[in-house]
Amino acid sequence: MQPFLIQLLNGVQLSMLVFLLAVGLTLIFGLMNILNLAHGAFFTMGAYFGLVVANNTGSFWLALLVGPLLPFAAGFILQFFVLQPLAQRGRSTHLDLALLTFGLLFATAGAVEYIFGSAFHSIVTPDVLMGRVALLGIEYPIYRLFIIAIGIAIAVGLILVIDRTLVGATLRAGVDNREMVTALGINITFLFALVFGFGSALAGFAGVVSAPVMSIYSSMGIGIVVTTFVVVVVGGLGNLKGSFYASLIVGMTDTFAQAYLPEAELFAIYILLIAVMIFRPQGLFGAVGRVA
Amino acid sequence: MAMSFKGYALIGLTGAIGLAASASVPTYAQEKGAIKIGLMLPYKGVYAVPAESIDRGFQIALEEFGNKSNGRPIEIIRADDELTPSVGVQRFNKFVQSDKVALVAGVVGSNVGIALSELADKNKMPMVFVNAFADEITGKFCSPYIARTSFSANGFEYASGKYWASKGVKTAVTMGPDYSAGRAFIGGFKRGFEDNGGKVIEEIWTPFQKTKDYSAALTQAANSGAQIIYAFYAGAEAIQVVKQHADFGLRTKIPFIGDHWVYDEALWPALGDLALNAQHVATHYPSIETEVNQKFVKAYNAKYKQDPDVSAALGYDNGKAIMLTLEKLGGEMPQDRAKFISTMRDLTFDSPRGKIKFNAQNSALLEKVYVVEIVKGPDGKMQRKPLDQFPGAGDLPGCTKSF
Amino acid sequence: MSALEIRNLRKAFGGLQVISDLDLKVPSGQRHAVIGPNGAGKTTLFNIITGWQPPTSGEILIQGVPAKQGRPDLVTRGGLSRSFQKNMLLESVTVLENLRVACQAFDASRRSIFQSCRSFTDVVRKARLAAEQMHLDTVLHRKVNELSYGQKRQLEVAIALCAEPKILLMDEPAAGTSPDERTSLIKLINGLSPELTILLVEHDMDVVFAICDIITVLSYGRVLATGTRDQIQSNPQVIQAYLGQRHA
Amino acid sequence: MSADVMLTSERRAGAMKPLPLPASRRAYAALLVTIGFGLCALPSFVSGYVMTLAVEVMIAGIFASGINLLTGYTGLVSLGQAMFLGFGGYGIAIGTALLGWPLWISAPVTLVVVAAIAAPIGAICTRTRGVEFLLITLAFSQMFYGAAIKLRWTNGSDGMTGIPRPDLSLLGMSADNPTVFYYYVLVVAVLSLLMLWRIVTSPFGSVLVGIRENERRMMSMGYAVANYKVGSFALAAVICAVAGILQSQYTYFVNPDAMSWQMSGEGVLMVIIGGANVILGPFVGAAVFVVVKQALSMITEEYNLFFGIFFMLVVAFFRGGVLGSISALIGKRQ
Repeated sequence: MQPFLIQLLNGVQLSMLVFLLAVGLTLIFGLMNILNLAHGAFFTMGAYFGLVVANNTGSFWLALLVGPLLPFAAGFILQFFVLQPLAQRGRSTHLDLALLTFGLLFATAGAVEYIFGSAFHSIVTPDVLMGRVALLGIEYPIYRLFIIAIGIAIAVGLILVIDRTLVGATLRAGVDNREMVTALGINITFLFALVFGFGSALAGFAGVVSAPVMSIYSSMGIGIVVTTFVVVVVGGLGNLKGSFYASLIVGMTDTFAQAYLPEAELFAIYILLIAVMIFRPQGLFGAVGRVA
Repeated sequence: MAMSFKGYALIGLTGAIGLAASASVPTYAQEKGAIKIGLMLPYKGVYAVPAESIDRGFQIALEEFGNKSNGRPIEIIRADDELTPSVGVQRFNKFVQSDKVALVAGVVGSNVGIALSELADKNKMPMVFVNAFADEITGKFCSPYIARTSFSANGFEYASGKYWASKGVKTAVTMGPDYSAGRAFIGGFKRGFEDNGGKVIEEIWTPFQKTKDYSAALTQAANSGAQIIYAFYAGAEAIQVVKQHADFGLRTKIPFIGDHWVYDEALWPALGDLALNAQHVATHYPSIETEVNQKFVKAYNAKYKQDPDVSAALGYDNGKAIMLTLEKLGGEMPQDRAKFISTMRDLTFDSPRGKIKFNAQNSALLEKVYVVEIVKGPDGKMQRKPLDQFPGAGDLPGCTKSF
Repeated sequence: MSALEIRNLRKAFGGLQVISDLDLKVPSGQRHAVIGPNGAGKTTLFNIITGWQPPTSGEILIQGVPAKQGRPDLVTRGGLSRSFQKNMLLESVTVLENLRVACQAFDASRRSIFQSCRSFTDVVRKARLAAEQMHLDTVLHRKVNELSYGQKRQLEVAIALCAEPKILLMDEPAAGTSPDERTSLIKLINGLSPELTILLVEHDMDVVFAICDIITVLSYGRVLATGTRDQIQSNPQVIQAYLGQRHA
Repeated sequence: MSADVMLTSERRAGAMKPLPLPASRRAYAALLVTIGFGLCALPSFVSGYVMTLAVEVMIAGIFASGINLLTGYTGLVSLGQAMFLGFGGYGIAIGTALLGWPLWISAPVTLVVVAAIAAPIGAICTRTRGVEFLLITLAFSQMFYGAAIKLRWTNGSDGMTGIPRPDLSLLGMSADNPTVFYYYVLVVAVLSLLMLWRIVTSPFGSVLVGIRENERRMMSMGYAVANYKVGSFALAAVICAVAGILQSQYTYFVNPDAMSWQMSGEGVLMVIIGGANVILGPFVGAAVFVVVKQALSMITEEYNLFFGIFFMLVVAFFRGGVLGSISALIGKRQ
């Protein structure tokens, strides 16, 4: 029984990491229907900025808090000064903006390689998160349990914010009918840029959290961004709860494929994505793809 | 009516065929100046650390010859193959066509090695691999233009399998990256281990350069019921898998046995005391008492303020073999480039790891394989202590060409 | 046998009943208009007839043949072609190319890959005829995005005609045109062959009365009245529906 | 003056400037032929390296032309075309290296198999539009990329080597000689260009352009639009597979990296740089792309950084692509 339980926990841990990354993208994708490949770039930025903070201050917690600030700024600037004006000028279609973010993804990988070189780094985990804990007859690393806890906490927090608060309501309205909300006098563009920044910060946060497990390297954002899209589409565009369940499905599929069916390891989740896009384009959990 | 577009195009085509017929075979310019050597290594990617050490060892070898071969200076042109075959091919073409190098050295990844073997053969460009341990490199893909100055996977890992079987280990589960060198190393270990009474219960493969989190694979290995995990990983992958093996508390349940790549001296800073008292096979360690080795270690320490690691020794062998061959050829690249490789094949020379001889497929053989343990030295620094010694095994058959 | 027959058509979006038990017969050759206030269900009716939207229940017969649902291309092949209220044209190609592609839809050559379009001269000839019919022969080689709005409305109808339909559905053909553009458009439509059945949706009553002889008034998805111009103008229910809302 | 859809190239609605018809079609044909002769004479007066660059440009140009048929002409932007580049390479590798068939059998069989695979995939993908189409094509290519890495029969991630170049002994030449191979690729490139030009100027091609311009109207005209989209998808796949065959012959080698989604992204970039839906656009785009990438990789280690920035600038401000902007200049001057 033990190995199955450990693989289950491994699966949940991977799911939470993917969720942290996907939830930011779900918000952005739900709001602006832009295929935002730059999300992988913000994942990388957060990790490296967290690394700088951790190396200088020696504190993991500070890296966790300060790391996501750079992606927040970058995300806000990208949306407010680049994507929004280009979209409004009407010359660039949604697809052009998607390709623009494709360029940003590689530029970030190159910039990080330029500054930090191509070595592999990691962030030292604090003593309280070191070692293992015995539960249900198995020993499991504390840090990985920490990742699971953080994922669930963020999920609950976000769903509360979106469902219960005024900001959440404005956001959901903005997604449903942007013109209407602008007509109501709410500067929706600024709010969307804020949300874009917040989504990017979440990606950066995921970068710092994943560092001890997945290590930090220049092309870390390129691989994981495709997995994130699988989660967002399976969960339903802009659907918070959906992306939580979807990240569980994707995380489990990936982990159990690695453990029990190695041949299918690299393409199991894509079969899932294609099936969902054909049979339930609005995602497994979505009403027609609206926030929460 | 003006001739339709098709008419014009047909003229263009016939013109093309005519000009093609007159094209002659390009000849390599034989200018008298520097001898240009193309050094291709994966400066980026998971094997970046070993690549750096190889480069250093290579430079030490060239400096022993004063960076000249009877009067003609040696010019090293570096290229980064990023451990990616398609990039390696592009850099190789640039070496051949644009830099007009005399020969190409280096190449760590067997995946890049396999990709270049055909190109080297077709372009008649001598290719002297520093690593690329996969057996097929000098087996199925052997060529009169390809040599390897390190050793074949079977030659090295067979001894490892034999050693652990002789230590009374009955069952093992193997782990390795899913690419040619990974399969060759684990295959070598399995032959050595099973020929001497061991049994490999399960082989676990992780996608090469794509796996960062080994928790799933390690959990399967830990529960396979085997006594040891035998793994081949190198560079950043080795750090990741050894650390996660410890994170999951498996050090007490099932030891993680590797070779001199998993516990490479260059990775000791990252591994810390996880590497302590790890026993493994190695082809070289700094305290080998031979005169050639001490001279190499002294020169390396002088230039880089640290002891050479296994990769540095391999880089040194690569450089030395090239320089000795050039010396034998009087500093002159022969018109028939295969002669450069055949001259190297007849070489035997003393290397820090022992005597180097080449077999009929231009693959260097391992005179002996050491078994070492990583212990804390008197100065508190970690070092390798020799425990045992095995003769290197031969290469697997597979080369159908004769040259 | 009537050109177009609609039998107890019903369409509901969730609870909202947009079209309820609508019956309509349009004999061939008739010029028939469908008018009604906004939200009367005109556009939905049009979309259902042309196969863009599925009906909740009911049947549509084009020349006696039930229209295949969800396949606008087969509806057109069944002889019923439509023009759009909002210009739906091939903007960055020439007027002639728009018409040539429209005529090519019914020509066996449409699937050929290895011959040039120009080699199919009868398709080009048909396209030129359609252009002449709608007075577009002077702007054949202009790109559509360089045309005036009126010319674009003419092209809308010309494209629909390329299908050599038995029934032509026109969705507010004169919408947004200037007065003289409207009169020339009306003249062109009236100049079309008498066998062609025309079903017109229009707000502008001058256009309706200039083209159509039979008018159906729709209100809240139900046929209020069908008849000649005088009958409709004197029908109390119609007056009440149009004028009554303000008093009711 | 006969109606002329052929060499006047149409633009996507609004977004780009129309390419005006040069004085007469003969001038345009003359321009093409002079380029043709220039390419033929290239090897005799240029260094070996530039020739290999030209080979890489032509192969990339054919790949981009396949994408242009789907993206430029039919208006379907896909991030998965590298999948067919890989199929072409693997098809020829399996045919010649594993099954031992001669090239003139393996190549056509590969193209037929690629079309047979592309049609059902196309039927599934073309049911979606815009961003979803981008995603589902990306998903398909990642699926085959993952499968190729795991497939032991084709050596998994190491890929296959020993793929022979065409046997030109009948013409008394060996294709291993770089100059001869350059001409072989030139001939195939010209034939692909002719084939694409034939398709685009055919009735089928005009329907594709119509679909790009306004799919709903084409449906109302009576076209079974779905079949044409699948046809365009399959034809584009075949042209990309031709590039795949040439690429694996050029390097004697193919591995899963040929199918990575970055490769598809680079293909779309070439189409945008050169100017979408123009016959020569992809080749101009490929030339600019390959030269810039090689130049950057010579100057700096971090060509990814500058390459990414270059990509963003092109997409944001350079909408018409090279040919689009040249036509804009001509447009202004006329």
